[in-house]
Formats: sequence, structure tokens, C-alpha cells
Amino acid sequence: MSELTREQKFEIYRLLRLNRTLEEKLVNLYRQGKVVGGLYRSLGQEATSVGTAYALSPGDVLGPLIRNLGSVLVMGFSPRDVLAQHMARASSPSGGKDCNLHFGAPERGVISSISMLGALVPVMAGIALGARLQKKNVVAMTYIGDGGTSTGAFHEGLNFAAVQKLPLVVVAENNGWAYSTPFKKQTAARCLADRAAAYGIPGETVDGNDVLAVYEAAKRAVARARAGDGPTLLEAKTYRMKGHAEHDGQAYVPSEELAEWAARDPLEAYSRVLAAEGLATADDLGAIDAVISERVEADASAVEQSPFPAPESALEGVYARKVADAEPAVARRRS
Amino acid sequence: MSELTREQKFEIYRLLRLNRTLEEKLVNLYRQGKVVGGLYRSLGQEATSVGTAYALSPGDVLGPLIRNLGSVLVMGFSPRDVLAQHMARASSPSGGKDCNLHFGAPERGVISSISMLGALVPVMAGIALGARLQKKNVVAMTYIGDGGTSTGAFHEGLNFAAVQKLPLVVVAENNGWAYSTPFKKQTAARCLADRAAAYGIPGETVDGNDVLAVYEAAKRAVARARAGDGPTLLEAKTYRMKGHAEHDGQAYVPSEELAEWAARDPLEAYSRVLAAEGLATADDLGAIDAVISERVEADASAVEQSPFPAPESALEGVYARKVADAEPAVARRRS
Amino acid sequence: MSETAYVDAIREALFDEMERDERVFVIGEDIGVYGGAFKVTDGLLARFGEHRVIDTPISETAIVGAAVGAAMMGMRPVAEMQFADFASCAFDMITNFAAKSRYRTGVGVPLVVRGPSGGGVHGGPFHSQNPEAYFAHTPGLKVVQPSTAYDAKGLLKSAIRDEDPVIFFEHKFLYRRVKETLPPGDWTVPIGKAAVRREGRDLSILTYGAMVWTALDAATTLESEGIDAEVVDLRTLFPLDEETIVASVAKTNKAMVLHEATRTGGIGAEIAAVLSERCFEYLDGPLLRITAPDTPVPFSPPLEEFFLPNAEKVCRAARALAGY
Amino acid sequence: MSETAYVDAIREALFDEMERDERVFVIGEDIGVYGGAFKVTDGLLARFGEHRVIDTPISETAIVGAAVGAAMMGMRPVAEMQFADFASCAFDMITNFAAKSRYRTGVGVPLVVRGPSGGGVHGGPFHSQNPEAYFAHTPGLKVVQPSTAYDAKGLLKSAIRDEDPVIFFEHKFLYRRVKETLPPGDWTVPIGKAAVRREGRDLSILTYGAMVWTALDAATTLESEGIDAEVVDLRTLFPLDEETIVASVAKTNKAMVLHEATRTGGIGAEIAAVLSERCFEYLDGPLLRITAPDTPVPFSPPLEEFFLPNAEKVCRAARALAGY
Ligand SMILES: Cc1ncc(C[n+]2csc(CCOP(=O)(O)OP(=O)(O)O)c2C)c(N)n1
Ligand SMILES: Cc1ncc(C[n+]2csc(CCOP(=O)(O)OP(=O)(O)O)c2C)c(N)n1
Ligand SMILES: [Mg+2]
Ligand SMILES: [Mg+2]
Repeated sequence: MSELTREQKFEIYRLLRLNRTLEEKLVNLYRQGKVVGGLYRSLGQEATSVGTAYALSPGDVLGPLIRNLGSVLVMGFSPRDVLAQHMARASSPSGGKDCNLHFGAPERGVISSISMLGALVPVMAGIALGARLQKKNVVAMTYIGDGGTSTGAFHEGLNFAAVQKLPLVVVAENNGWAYSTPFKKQTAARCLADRAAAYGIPGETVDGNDVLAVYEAAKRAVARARAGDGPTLLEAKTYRMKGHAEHDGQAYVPSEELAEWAARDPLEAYSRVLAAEGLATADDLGAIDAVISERVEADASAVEQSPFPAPESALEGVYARKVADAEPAVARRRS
Repeated sequence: MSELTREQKFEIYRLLRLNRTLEEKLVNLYRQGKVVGGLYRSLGQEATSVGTAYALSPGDVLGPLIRNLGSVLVMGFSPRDVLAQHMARASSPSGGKDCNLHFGAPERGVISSISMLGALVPVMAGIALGARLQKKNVVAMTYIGDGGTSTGAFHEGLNFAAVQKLPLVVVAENNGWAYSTPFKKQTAARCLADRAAAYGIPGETVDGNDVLAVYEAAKRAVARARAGDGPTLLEAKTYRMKGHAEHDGQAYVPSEELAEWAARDPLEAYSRVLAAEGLATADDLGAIDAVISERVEADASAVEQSPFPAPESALEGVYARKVADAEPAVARRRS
Repeated sequence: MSETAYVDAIREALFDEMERDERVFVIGEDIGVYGGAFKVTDGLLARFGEHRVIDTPISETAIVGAAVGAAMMGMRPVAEMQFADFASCAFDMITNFAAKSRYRTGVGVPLVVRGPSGGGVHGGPFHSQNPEAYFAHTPGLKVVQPSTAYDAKGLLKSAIRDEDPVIFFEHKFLYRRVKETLPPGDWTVPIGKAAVRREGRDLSILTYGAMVWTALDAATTLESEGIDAEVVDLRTLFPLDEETIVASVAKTNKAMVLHEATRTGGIGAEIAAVLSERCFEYLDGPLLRITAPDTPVPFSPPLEEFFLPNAEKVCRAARALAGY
Repeated sequence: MSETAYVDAIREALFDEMERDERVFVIGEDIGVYGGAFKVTDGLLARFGEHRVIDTPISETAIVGAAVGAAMMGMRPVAEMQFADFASCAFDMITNFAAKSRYRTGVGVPLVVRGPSGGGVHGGPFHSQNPEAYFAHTPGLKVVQPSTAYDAKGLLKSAIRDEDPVIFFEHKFLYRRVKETLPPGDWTVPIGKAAVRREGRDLSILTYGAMVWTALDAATTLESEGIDAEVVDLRTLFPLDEETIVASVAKTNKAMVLHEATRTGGIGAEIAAVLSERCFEYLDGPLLRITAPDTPVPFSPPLEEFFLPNAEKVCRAARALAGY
């Protein structure tokens, strides 16, 4: 079923591992007080990010949310970018203007979200629309949490995309929780894929912890989009293994749930697949892991030594051309 | 199937007829330049308004839109209220502050919408919520057009109501058009009832031109709400026989569609039912019609002779207690 | 040569820009087959096809959101709000996504959100609003409101060519009431520049939109009373053309602001602040604001008339000011 | 007696009002089991149950909409925006439904929308905004922002008891940084009344929220330089307490406005207008605005520090003003 090459399967492994190792490093830095602001984890959800983004082709455009660390890595942003963002450095993709994974560049295939959940869905529909107007064969992919599907923006964006048959894949990342709010208090629908009927588009649910299954499902959705068959709502069932952010001990989460999902760790599962297919031994993977760890450590030190942005740059970049001074002009004296 | 009494069936007829006759009078007044602002017709949709609102019980609360003239009549607002609103008179329920059917009073079971489509859905969810908090057994009912279902507010409101299992009935009035936009450009869903799946609530489609069918379906939805089984999305398939407003000649509407639906006029259909059931001859109904016409004429003259609001009342009623003057205070002179 | 109405000037700007630059497209409710609630986009569909003239569902957030995305892809979207009042339904998208994108991520969002604002046509509380001050308080946006057909065309062209998001308020009262002969060819009116509509020595009336005409009316009356009013049409509301404002007030030494939007926190407030900061030494009298009162826009004609500023109210204030 | 932090004062107000009046309930995201992102509602669920402490989906429009409906039914909802920034997602509901209901139809909507605003905690562009001016430009709303624990409690109680919709901005920087001993019993702080936090003769610093503390800091420094600053805490931003403002400026003859929100169109602009209109004869110097510049709120600490007003910037302006 999977047409992935051996090399691709390794690449997927490396991406999953990089996602996790980099995040562990961020946790470390966070505990040392070196991360500015909050830290939002993707632990346990790596397969959803990596599997979906991996289904895109060059030229496609992705709109990640804050837990899609794996996705931005797939799209070619580097650990340094991510580290610099979290440490608010001048060299960060946002130049220190915004936090966490809020960065992007259309020409690099990544669109930066704003914090307001749902807002990215209409914008990514616009990406698809813009590309189509330019006769580019671009697929747009974005994410939405179980919580985010309750927003009006999600609804308007997906409905519009469906009417326009835009090449858009919306990955509904159902990790069971929206901050402290469980799925049942978010919606009375049985699952997020059920929301697709409202838009007359295909809805599908996939095991979000099985990276190959995610990849296959995403590949199908991407193919539909590329063929002109319009958007897909792809629900990835996964689980948020940590609190909403590092400050949140998630006392409200039942421990049985956590235990159950811990047993379904996507990296371990994928390692087993690689082993079962005879592609890699634990040692092979260990060697990969070591290389990644080393790289992340090196990148982190480099970023730690890099400067913060110059204070005055706070005034720059509001408009393409500067239109106003920050300080009020002095009062003119009557001559 | 219908448990309506003979008297109720006549009452429904009178309401349908009053809706139509009053609206014809408004058209008349509009052509004479006596209606202020636009005139939004409900021609051909009377059965949806009357049939749904008629399913409510005393104490229930309704949130009508601008085409639900029949509904506000069912709820007990008078032709005078409606005429005074359209003629912007002091005696209108809004005191001339707002237009068309933008009026209401919770204690009279009617909530005034704002123009922004969809906004009433969360508000009516709030009505249901408020009533439940007061341990009142109130059902809230509101309307949304095919166009209005594309708004984020509709989505947020219905999703919230579903999670809270609020006693809310949302009547999706699918009249084929939203201004000049046909259903197909509004949504890729097959029908509006399909949107219900997104919220895990029952969705049902009914012939919106068959007043008894509408009534029965609404009755079921109201019963579910009252029993604590949560919201229903009830789609009434009907047709907008006139333009978006009187200024709109609806050149964009295919004439075959109009002809097809003209043959399904809800008043004529209901008259045939009454005749077939042996309840009323054409003469009986004609007599009713005459009484209604006379009343509407009399009300219209009375309203025409009634005064416009006092100009200064423009400043009143922003707050419960006056907090600020309209005119800037004069500059104080240094003593 | 025949005269062009304000509404037609806007259509011409759209038409010309779509001809000139294939990145330009329009998106909104009922703008295609129907040509828009006010017929602003009439004829565009026939000329440019439904790929570039996009009728949408009733989804202001999706309309502006799609414009944001398309702009990021290099397009030049012009999004219509059927009424400016409904921009409230896209408020987050406009003020948080469009306005802040360049600053946060370096990705500019050259788009225009345009639509009819203003009262005087008995549209009631939701079809008469003047929401410009909300957007003028949002760094990253530019806010424009033309008062003439010439400016309507020239400013809209500039807005479309601008690298940043521009909120373009048309005044619906002017659509068919204001006409003039427009020069041929491709010309623009710069964003950020006010225009002195009438020179005067005694006091400055700083205004914009439909109120420019009210101010000019008032100035005529005042002239007959010996008060020589200067009328400044701001045209761009954010960023304000402080130089022109200051120059006018430095000359007349007295200023009043006139706008149709409600008083508290309106554009007049910002102008008061600019004058306080920059013209303190020049002012020989208080700055007066002639605005709508702090209420929603009432529907009934006598109420709306009472609510709206008019030439008489301007004259009354001007007389008081002249007496300083 | 122990001191009560600003955040706890807010919780106490909610608790007391819910005890006092069973029409009062709270609604918002993560306010129940979790007690709110800032723990403002901690403990309310345990005391009042999930009927009156309602965790919602991520739907700001539905949250405020439900509050509007419930208020119309006679309830007294208090809706939480997890961050004030997200009020943008309920903008239409707040400014068009809640604000205009009484005027349009005579049906009052007594509700409170509250949430944390303000920066200084490196929250970035979407968790640091000060959106008060948007709402202060909306007739029908009242807008409040306390600077002390006492006011936080007293004003929130007043807001809940008010017959009209009140937008209640808490400053997240103050949540745990500001404490005081609160008197027992049931007391309120009236909406619409400013407070003079420090009397002074030389100039008036008109401010609110976290900036009150900045102003007081600055005043201490200025005192050592021989400049005696009066600090006025506006507390209510709409409607403004013009009497207190005018009285202060009539005394000091010099005024500056200090706020954390961005400059153009902020509350400072409105104050400039009020002073222009009402204090022209009293002002011996220009009104200066010390505010954030017109940019989004940047994330990185050096940027945010540069962006935010501080005591030093206030002192600099005060010295310039004193020299007039
Ligand atoms: C419109 C809006 N309201 C509230 C928030 C605050 N908020 C940030 S993340 C979050 C929970 C998101 O849950 P979900 O969408 O399921 O994504 P997850 O965190 O599980 O990945 C909330 C409420 C927000 N970002 N945007
Ligand atoms: C949020 C919003 N956007 C735009 C409009 C302008 N508008 C008024 S009615 C209408 C069409 C409504 O269509 P539909 O919901 O199907 O109701 P119908 O008119 O068919 O009864 C539009 C676009 C509006 N009232 N609200
Ligand atoms: Mg989630
Ligand atoms: Mg319709």
C-alpha cells in the first residue's frame, strides 16, 4: 500500500525524531528560563504533523499551528529557526516580533498563523484560491484542533473552500482536549470527520499516531485536492500527552487516558514498523538519534549565543514604507 | 396525524392570510413612498413562518428574521406594530429607532434580531440557557436563511447549543437564494439539514410550503427541545417569490423556477386542504379574507395618521440612565 | 464631456486596475451576476469572468481571510463588504491577520477591503455606520474615505497598488449624488495626503467623506456672515496628513472637526490630539467637534436628521468659535 | 489582615455577586474545572456548580451571544474572554448586538465581558493587546479598567449590577503584582468616576490600568526634581469622568495622557478632545501623549520594553512639559 521508498521511510523517522528531540531540548531550555513565553508541546502528536506535511509536494503550502513542530521541520525550517523563535532572538524567522511557531514565508511554503484559532482556515483557502488564479497547481494544507473546529472562522473558511472546490486539506487534529476542555464539551458531534457533511466534502478519520496511515490518508486528500475535487476534512485521532502548555500540569486529564495513549507512542510504533519490515534495528535508529541530538545541542548553543533584536527594530516593518514616527512630533512654536 | 382542532386550522388560515394581506398593503404603501427604507417580502414563505411559530407554546421565545412576518403575527404582534415599524412612526415597537421586523420584547416572546445574519443563533441559545438557569421550561426557536448558515455565528451558536443540549429549534429557511446568490454558491452541502451532523443533532427537511407539514415537524422539534433532548436543525424548503427586497427585480432568477414554485403557493395549497377536509368553502375563506383586508386597511390609515418620533428622542435610551450629553460641553473660561 | 458619478468612478477604478494588473480580483457577496448591492461591480463579471469576480457565501471572515491568503500568494484582492457595518463580522481577520502580518512575519498583505458606509438614507442602525475609527486605531492598516468622484477613483487605484492593507470606506450617500468630469488616462491620488477644498483665513473645518460637502455648504453661509472658513478634506484617515492639518491651523488659528461618525473616540479625537501636540501655540480657541452624538444610528427620518451633523450645526459652532 | 491580590479581588467580586444574586453566572473557555487561564474563576465551579460556571467551546461569538440572550431573559452573565485580544472574535456580537439592543428595542442587556489585557509578560502580538479604545468608540457600552485590587473588586461588582453592558479590562501584569488589604463587607466602586491617586500642582498625568503605577513611579522621580505631578486614574474609560479630568487640569494647567495602548485613536485622543473642548483656557502647554507606538505588540523582551511606556519616558515628557 505505501509507496514510500526505503530512504523516505528513514526520512520520516528522522523527522519524527527531530521533532521530539528538538522539543525535549526546548523543554530543557524552558526549565532553565531560556524560553521566552510559553512552550506548547506536541508530544504524542508527532506522527500527525510529520505524516500530513510529508504528503505535500514542492510548491505546496502549509499553514501550521503551534503544535505542528514536525510539520515546519518537514517544510524545511531548521531547528535553529525554531530555537531562535523560542528564545526570541534577532535571527528568528519573525525577528523576535512573534513567538513559538508563528512564522512563515509563502515562498518557503509556510504561512504563519495568528493566535486566533480558526483564522488560518479561510486564509489557507485564500492561499489555494490565489494559487489557482495564478494557474499554479498548489495544494494548501492546514490544521485545526478539536477546539478550533468550534470557531466561526473554521466554518466560514471550509464552507467557502468547498463551494469553490479549492485544493485545500484541513487536518483536524483531535487530541481529545482543548486546553482543559474535553472533546465532549467542545462538540456533540461523534467525531470531527462528521463535520465534513456540513460542507458536502469528504471527511475521514485516521489513527493520528500511525505515521504511515496518516501519510496515506493525507496523500489521498492531497491527490483529491490536486485533481480539482476540492477540500477534504481529515481527522487525525491522537492525544495531547502534555498540558496545554508547560505551565499546565493537566490535573484535569484522567490518568488512564494518558496511560492508554502512552502505550501508543507514535515514535515507538514507527520504530517497531521499521524493525518489522527489516529496515532498521534499534541500533540503526539509535545512531540516527545520536546524530540528531548532537545537531540540536549544537544549534541550541549557537542560538543561545546569538543576540536579541535591537530595541528600535520594534518600530520597523509595520508598513512596507515607513509612514509615521513613533514619537509625537514636537509642538510647533508660533513664529 | 395532525391533532389540530378545527378552530386552530382556521386560525392558521387567518394568520397566513394576514401575513399576505398585510404584506400586500406594505407593498402598496411602499409604492406610494410611505414605507421608509427597504421592504423585504415573505411571499411564498408564509407557511414556514406560521407553521413553525404556531408550534410554540405560551412562554416560549422566538427570534424572527426579516422575512418572518407570519411568525411575529403568530406571537401576537399586531398589524399596527408592523405598519408603524415600516412607516418609522413613534408608535412602532422600536419607537422609530430600527426598521422592518427589528423589534421584540422578551416578555412578549419575541427577540429582535440585528441585521448581521447568524448573530441571532447564539443569542437564542442564550435565551434557552437563561430560561434553563431560571428553571423555566422555555423553548427557543429561531430562523436562519440558506445564506445565513454560512456565517460563523450560526456555527458557533448551534454548536454551543448542541453541547449544552439547549431547548433550541433552528429553522433553516431554504428559499433557494441569498440575495442574488443561489444555494449552490452558498454551500456544497446537499441540503441544509446535512449541516446538523456537524453538531451531532437531528436534521430534518420539510416542505416549507405545506403549513401542516411544517407545523408537525416543528412540533416534533419543539417536543424534543422541551423534553431536554437538545436542538434540532429543521430545514424548510421553500422559495423566495420576490426579489431580495422590493427594489430588486430578481432578474437573476430563472423564470421556470418561479413558475414551478408559483404552482406551490402555500395559501392556495392550504385552502385546498381545508376544502378537501370539508372544513371551508371558497366562500368561507373569502369572508375571512375580507375581514382581514378591512382590518389591515383601517390599521394602515391609523398608522399613516400617527406621528413620527420627536427628533430629540434620538438621544434617548442608549443607557438605562443617561450618562452623557449629546452636545459637547462648552469650554470653561479661566476665572 | 460627461460627468462620472462617485459610484461609477469606483467601478472605473476596479475595471482599470483589473485590466492593468491581472493580480487584481474582486471578492464579495452578490458582486458578480448582481453587480453588488449598490452596483459598484456591475459589468465586471462580464468582462473578467467568475474567476476574478468571485461571489461568496455570506461569510465576511472567509471573504477577508481568502483575500489575506491570496494576497500572500502575490495577488491583489479587493474584498467588498456589502455594507461597511458588516466589517464587524471580519474584525478579527482585518485587525489581527491582515493588519499585523507584515510586522510579525515580514509577509505583506496588499489587499483592499471596501464598502459603503454612512447614513442619510434611512438605513437604520446596521446599514449606516461609520466604523472608520476602529480601523484607524489599528496599526498596519491604512484607512481612506474619498469625498469626490475624482478621489474615489484615484484613491482606490492607490489603495489597490499599495503594498499594505487599505480599508476603503465609500460614502453611500455620495454614490449617485456627487459627479464630476474625470480626466482620461491613468492617474492616482496618493494615500496620506489631505486636500484643501476651500481656502479660508478665519477657521479650519477638518472633515472627510460626505461631510466635506456639508462643510462647503456651511462655508458658503459663513462667508455671507463674514467668516472665512477653510475646508480640509482629510481623505486618508490613517495615517493622517498632519502637515496639511497643521499648516491650515497654523494659518487660521482656529479649528473644528466635522464627522458623521459618533463623537467619542472618533477621528476628531485623534485630530484633537494632533493639534494639542503640534498646534498648541497656534490655537486661539478651543477645538470644537461637530459629530453625530454617541448613539447608534436611528432609523426614522426625524431621528436620523437630528442625529446627523448638518450645515446649520457647523455654522452654529463656527460662529461660536469665530467669537473667540 | 492579609492582602488581596488584584486577581483574587476579581474572583472575590465574582464569588460575592454569585452568592448575592442567583441571576449572576459566568461563562467562558476553561473557566470551570481549570479555573481559567489566569485562575480568576478558580473555585467557582466547586461552589456554584456547572450550571452557573459554564465551560464553553472555543467560540467567542457564542459566548457573548449566549450572554446577550441570557441577559435578555433577566440573567446577569459575566463572560470571560481568555485574553482580551480574542474579543475581536466577538466584535460584532459586542458592538452590534449587546451595545445597541437597548437603544433599538428598549431591551437592556446587563452583561459583563471581562478578560486580561495588556503586555509586559512577553505574550506576543495576540496575548498583550489593549483593545479598550475600540469599545470606547461604541455607544451603548461602558468600558472599565481597574488599577488596584480595591477597584478591581468594587468596579466588577458595579459592572455586574449595571443595567448595561460593561466591558471590563483587567491588566494581566497586575494580577499578582498588585495587592492591598481590602475592607470587609459589600462595597462597590462607581462606574464613571476617576480617582486622583496623587495630588500635585504642576501637571496632570491622566492614565489608567497598569500605567497608573508607572505614573506614580514617575511622579516620585519628578518630585525629587521639583516637579509636582498629579496622577489621575481614569478607571472608567467610557464614559469618561470629564469633571475630574477638567478639575485636575484646571488646577495644574498642564496635562499628559499615559496609556499602554497604541497611540493613534487611543483613549488619549479622546482626552485630548475633551481638554480641547473644555480646558482650552486652562492649558499652559500642549497635551502630550505617552503611549505605545503604532505597532503591534512585539514579543522579544527588548522589543516589548522599547514598545511599552515606562517611568523614564513619562519623566522625559513631564520635564519638557514643565518647561513650558
Ligand atoms: C479564538 C481563540 N479563542 C481562544 C484561544 C485561546 N486558546 C489557545 S489554544 C486553546 C485550546 C486549543 O484547543 P485545540 O483547538 O483542540 O488545539 P490543541 O491545543 O489541542 O492543539 C485556546 C482556548 C485562541 N487561541 N483563539
Ligand atoms: C453578516 C451579514 N452579511 C451580509 C448581510 C447582507 N444581507 C442581508 S440579507 C442577505 C441575504 C440573506 O440570504 P438568506 O440568509 O438566504 O435569507 P433570505 O434573504 O433568503 O431570507 C445578505 C447578504 C447581512 N445582513 N449580514
Ligand atoms: Mg485539541
Ligand atoms: Mg435564502
